[in-house]
Amino acid sequence: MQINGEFQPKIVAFCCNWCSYAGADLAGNNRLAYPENVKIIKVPCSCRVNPMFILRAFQRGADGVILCGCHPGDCHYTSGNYYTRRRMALLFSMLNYLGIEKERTRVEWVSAAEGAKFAQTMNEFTEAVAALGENKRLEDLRCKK
Amino acid sequence: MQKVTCDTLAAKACELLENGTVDRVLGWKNGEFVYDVTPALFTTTDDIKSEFVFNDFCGANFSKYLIEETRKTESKVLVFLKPCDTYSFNQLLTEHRFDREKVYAVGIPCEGMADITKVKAAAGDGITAIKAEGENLVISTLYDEDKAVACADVLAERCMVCKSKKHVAYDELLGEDGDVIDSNRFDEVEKLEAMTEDERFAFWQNELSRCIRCNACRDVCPACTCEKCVFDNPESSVANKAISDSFEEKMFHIIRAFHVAGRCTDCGECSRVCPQNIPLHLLNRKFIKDINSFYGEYQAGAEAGSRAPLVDYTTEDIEPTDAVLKGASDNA
Amino acid sequence: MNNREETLIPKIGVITDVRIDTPDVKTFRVVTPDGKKAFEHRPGQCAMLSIPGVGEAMFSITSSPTNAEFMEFSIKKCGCVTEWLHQAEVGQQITIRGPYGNPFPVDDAFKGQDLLFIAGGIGLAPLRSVINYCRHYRENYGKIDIVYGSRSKDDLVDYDEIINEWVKDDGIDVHLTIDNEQEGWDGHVGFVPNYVKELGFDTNKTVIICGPPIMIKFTLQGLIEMGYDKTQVYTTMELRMKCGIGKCGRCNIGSKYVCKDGPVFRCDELEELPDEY
Amino acid sequence: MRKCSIQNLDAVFSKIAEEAKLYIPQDSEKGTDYKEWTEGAVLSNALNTNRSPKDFFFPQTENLMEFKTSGKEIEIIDNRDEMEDFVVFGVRACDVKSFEILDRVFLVEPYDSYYANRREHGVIISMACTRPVETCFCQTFDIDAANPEGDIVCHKTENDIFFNAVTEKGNALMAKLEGVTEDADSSEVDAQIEKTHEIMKKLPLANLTADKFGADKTNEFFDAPEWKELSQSCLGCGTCTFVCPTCQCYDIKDYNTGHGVIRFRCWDSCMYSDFTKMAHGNSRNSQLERFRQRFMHKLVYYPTNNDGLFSCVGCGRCLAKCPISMNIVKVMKTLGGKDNE
Repeated sequence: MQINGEFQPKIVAFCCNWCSYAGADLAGNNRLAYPENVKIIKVPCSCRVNPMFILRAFQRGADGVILCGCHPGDCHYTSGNYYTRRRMALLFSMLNYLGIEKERTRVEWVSAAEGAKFAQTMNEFTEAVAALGENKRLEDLRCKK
Repeated sequence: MQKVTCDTLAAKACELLENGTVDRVLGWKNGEFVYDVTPALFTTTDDIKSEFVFNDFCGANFSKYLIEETRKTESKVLVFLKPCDTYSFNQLLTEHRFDREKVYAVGIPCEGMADITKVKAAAGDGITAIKAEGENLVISTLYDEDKAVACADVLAERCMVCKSKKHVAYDELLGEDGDVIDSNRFDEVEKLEAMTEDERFAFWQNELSRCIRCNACRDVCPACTCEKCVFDNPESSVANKAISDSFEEKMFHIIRAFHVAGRCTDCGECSRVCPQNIPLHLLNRKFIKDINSFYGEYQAGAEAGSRAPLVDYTTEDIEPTDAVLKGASDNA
Repeated sequence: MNNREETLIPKIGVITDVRIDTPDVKTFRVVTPDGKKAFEHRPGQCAMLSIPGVGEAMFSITSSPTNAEFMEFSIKKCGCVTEWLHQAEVGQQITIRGPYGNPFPVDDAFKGQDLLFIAGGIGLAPLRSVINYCRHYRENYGKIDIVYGSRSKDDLVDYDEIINEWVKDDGIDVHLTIDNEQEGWDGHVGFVPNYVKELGFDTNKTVIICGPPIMIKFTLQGLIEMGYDKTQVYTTMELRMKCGIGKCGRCNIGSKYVCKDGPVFRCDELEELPDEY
Repeated sequence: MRKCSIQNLDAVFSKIAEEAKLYIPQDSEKGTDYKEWTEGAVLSNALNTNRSPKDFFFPQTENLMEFKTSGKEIEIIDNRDEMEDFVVFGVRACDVKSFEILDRVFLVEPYDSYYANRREHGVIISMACTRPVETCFCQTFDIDAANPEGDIVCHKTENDIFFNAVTEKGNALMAKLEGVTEDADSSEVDAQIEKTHEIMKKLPLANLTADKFGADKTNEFFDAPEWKELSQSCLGCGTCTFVCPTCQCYDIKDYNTGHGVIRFRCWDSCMYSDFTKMAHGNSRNSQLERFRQRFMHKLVYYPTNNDGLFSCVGCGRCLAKCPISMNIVKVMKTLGGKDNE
């Protein structure tokens, strides 16, 4: 997406309901700014995120996808994020193997108390994706306007 | 050239049919041209004597057929398993996909199967006969003199990097058991990892863009045993019959490989059956290699009942960000 | 030649009325945006309706061709397209293309004949257009009998029209039945095939059957026992369709395409086809 | 008849490419496929391309129309793009025949204008075979590999390529190639045809006949017990249907792009379990029924509806590509009885 001639990446952030979404809330409450490019999708647990969700996000125009969950050991459901960690490690490694820039995908553990970390993570991630430019490698041309 | 002969297998099949151990046999049936061997179910010794075949083109892995076969009756079915097939067999057992009691598994040694594409490239068009003689295949064609081609030169890719001559499951073994081999099957994966992102992208774009979505890779895969695949389920929102955008082909192949990650035994059937010659095994092997490197050596199917890496975890697992770096730079 | 005329490209239709027939059947009235009929059809023919993004499906046109103003479709909720339609409100646009398939031979084989319509449940939908056509050209046909059954009184499609119009017509006998006893129902109770036998019709009639396959099977058996010949019995089929024009390759029974060579078949023709429906 | 030397073939290609997009079969590590001709592209000698040329007229996916919706309203947008002239060079006799088989489906009323337009805009330059292989059985269906049909028919000899324009479209294109071709007599071509005919007699499948099959044989074969054995190891994949030049079943699907709906058509396979699935049942529940449908269609149903013409051209792609090596030849031999050996 170009706004005033400047590339504005679209970022999809999957946030777990218990920690990271609350972290995003806290960031808001504390007036910590993070880019409006970030679209948050709340999930019950980071482990709910099927690899297809990540691909779908890219297909529908995301330039970067970030997945946020509770810190390992703190999962509301005891072990969900441990599975997430394995799945995403393999998926992201595979995406990179297929030539998808590794900076476009990320997993970050953000607790409900880490509003500042949430904002900072989103700022950094958005910046990194912005530097890469538009997602051309996992795009669906039919979805382009 | 296979060490175990067709006659030995056929005799074993007849013996087990006759003594009532089994009432049907999953085996290979001869075709029109030596190399077009079809998996078939034999129920009589007459059929076995006239149509059973075992040669250098019997690549098909029967493990998956056992799912349906063991549902049919209470009696036993005989299945011949090459070493690599036994891994799929074990993996299916681990996942409770068939009833072990209804199968009589005979392990057979395998010297590697030939790839007909390579045979054709080496011997020329119009193959009329292929005979195994010692270490060679002697090939007759419509247009040239008979040609002897070394079996080793026309081995299927998966057999060139064979990971094991050892049978990990059987009721009875014909011939001698072999060993797990320290193969270099990850070389190709490493070559890709050493490339730049751009080069990798170009490589896969070229490969995957040829996909015609025939689903043969999925349908033949002994790890793909869902009763209804997500790609066939209109409710899944990813059901798609054809590649209508280049995104779709990547989506299909990433998800296909991901769904069998940690369960794929690297039997190589996906690449064997691909009508477009896409090296699909390079996707599966990447997952296997990553799993080995991130979570420790794991061979799906080596041990029945083992816990697959994606349904397991440790509290100290590698972080995804580090994993991506490790996956890409391991050997760069 | 750069031809842009394409049968696969539909017309826009507007739903101008939604009638709730039974708990799972609604009847939709459809016209073009300028208030006309989308196209002319013959009794028994079908149309492809679709909602972009949801899918396309084939439905029999339930209104009679003699209705010059609009078309009607009685649709039972059973898949994604029908579910979506059931949520649609008046004014909703859909797409429509057709007409497809062959009609009932109302102007040849049926002419001058006594007609016996036998329907079960939503099976009345395709017959309604024939019945109303025959009512319109009443002088062309002999006596008309209609046997119609459903699970319960609430599941009788077009009940109002049956009670208020059909039963009042001269020379039309309507025989209704429901599967089980129900409060407020003093009519016949029992399955259609048995009811047909109980009624015991003369064997000189032309029969038109539509309903669940099991009903058709037993009714047909009963008719044969009563002395009917298969050449006297017509039915209409339904199979999965995508194109409606005999090209997409899925609705065939043997070499016949239901969308093109059917959906109306005479039972002796049907018998010649392989048993795959 | 005109000819040009093989060295000068590029001049012919370049001339054709001035008129329209030109596709020629080209080799790669992964086999042979039709690709657009560009300077320096080399014509393949292969018999079969991986994908059949049916793609040119009936692509695997094509957009039929688009919808824009707002509130309760729908707008239909016809944005088709099949109006471009193109030339396909090097189509083999079997594949040329497949177009006639497709025509009889798509060009009968109500005809399919997408297909019709592509057919109208495409010129087919065929290439006679000289080295048929073991999987070839076009003769079974009375197709002459040595003398194909097409708009322009080509014969490649050791040094030259001979051109024979046979249709109006072919003549029009040939006229434009006058400068790069010269007049030729047919003796060399005739000799070559004869030679190829001799080879064809020696092919392993030379004696395969389809005489037992054909129009109105449904009841003879439908309930044959052999279907069970033939279909038992079928994976239910779509390889045979998708590599087949005559398989034409399709699906129509909608895709929501987020800013509209694309209605597209794509190849479908009667081998797939959901092919005939409806909300309330499936008329072909088992793989046996689906397997039977495919071969009955090719050998019986299609001939019944098309004056006895079979819907198979003997190209041999399914023989080479089926994951389990089950194919129409084995079906014909099994059902056709022993005298078909």
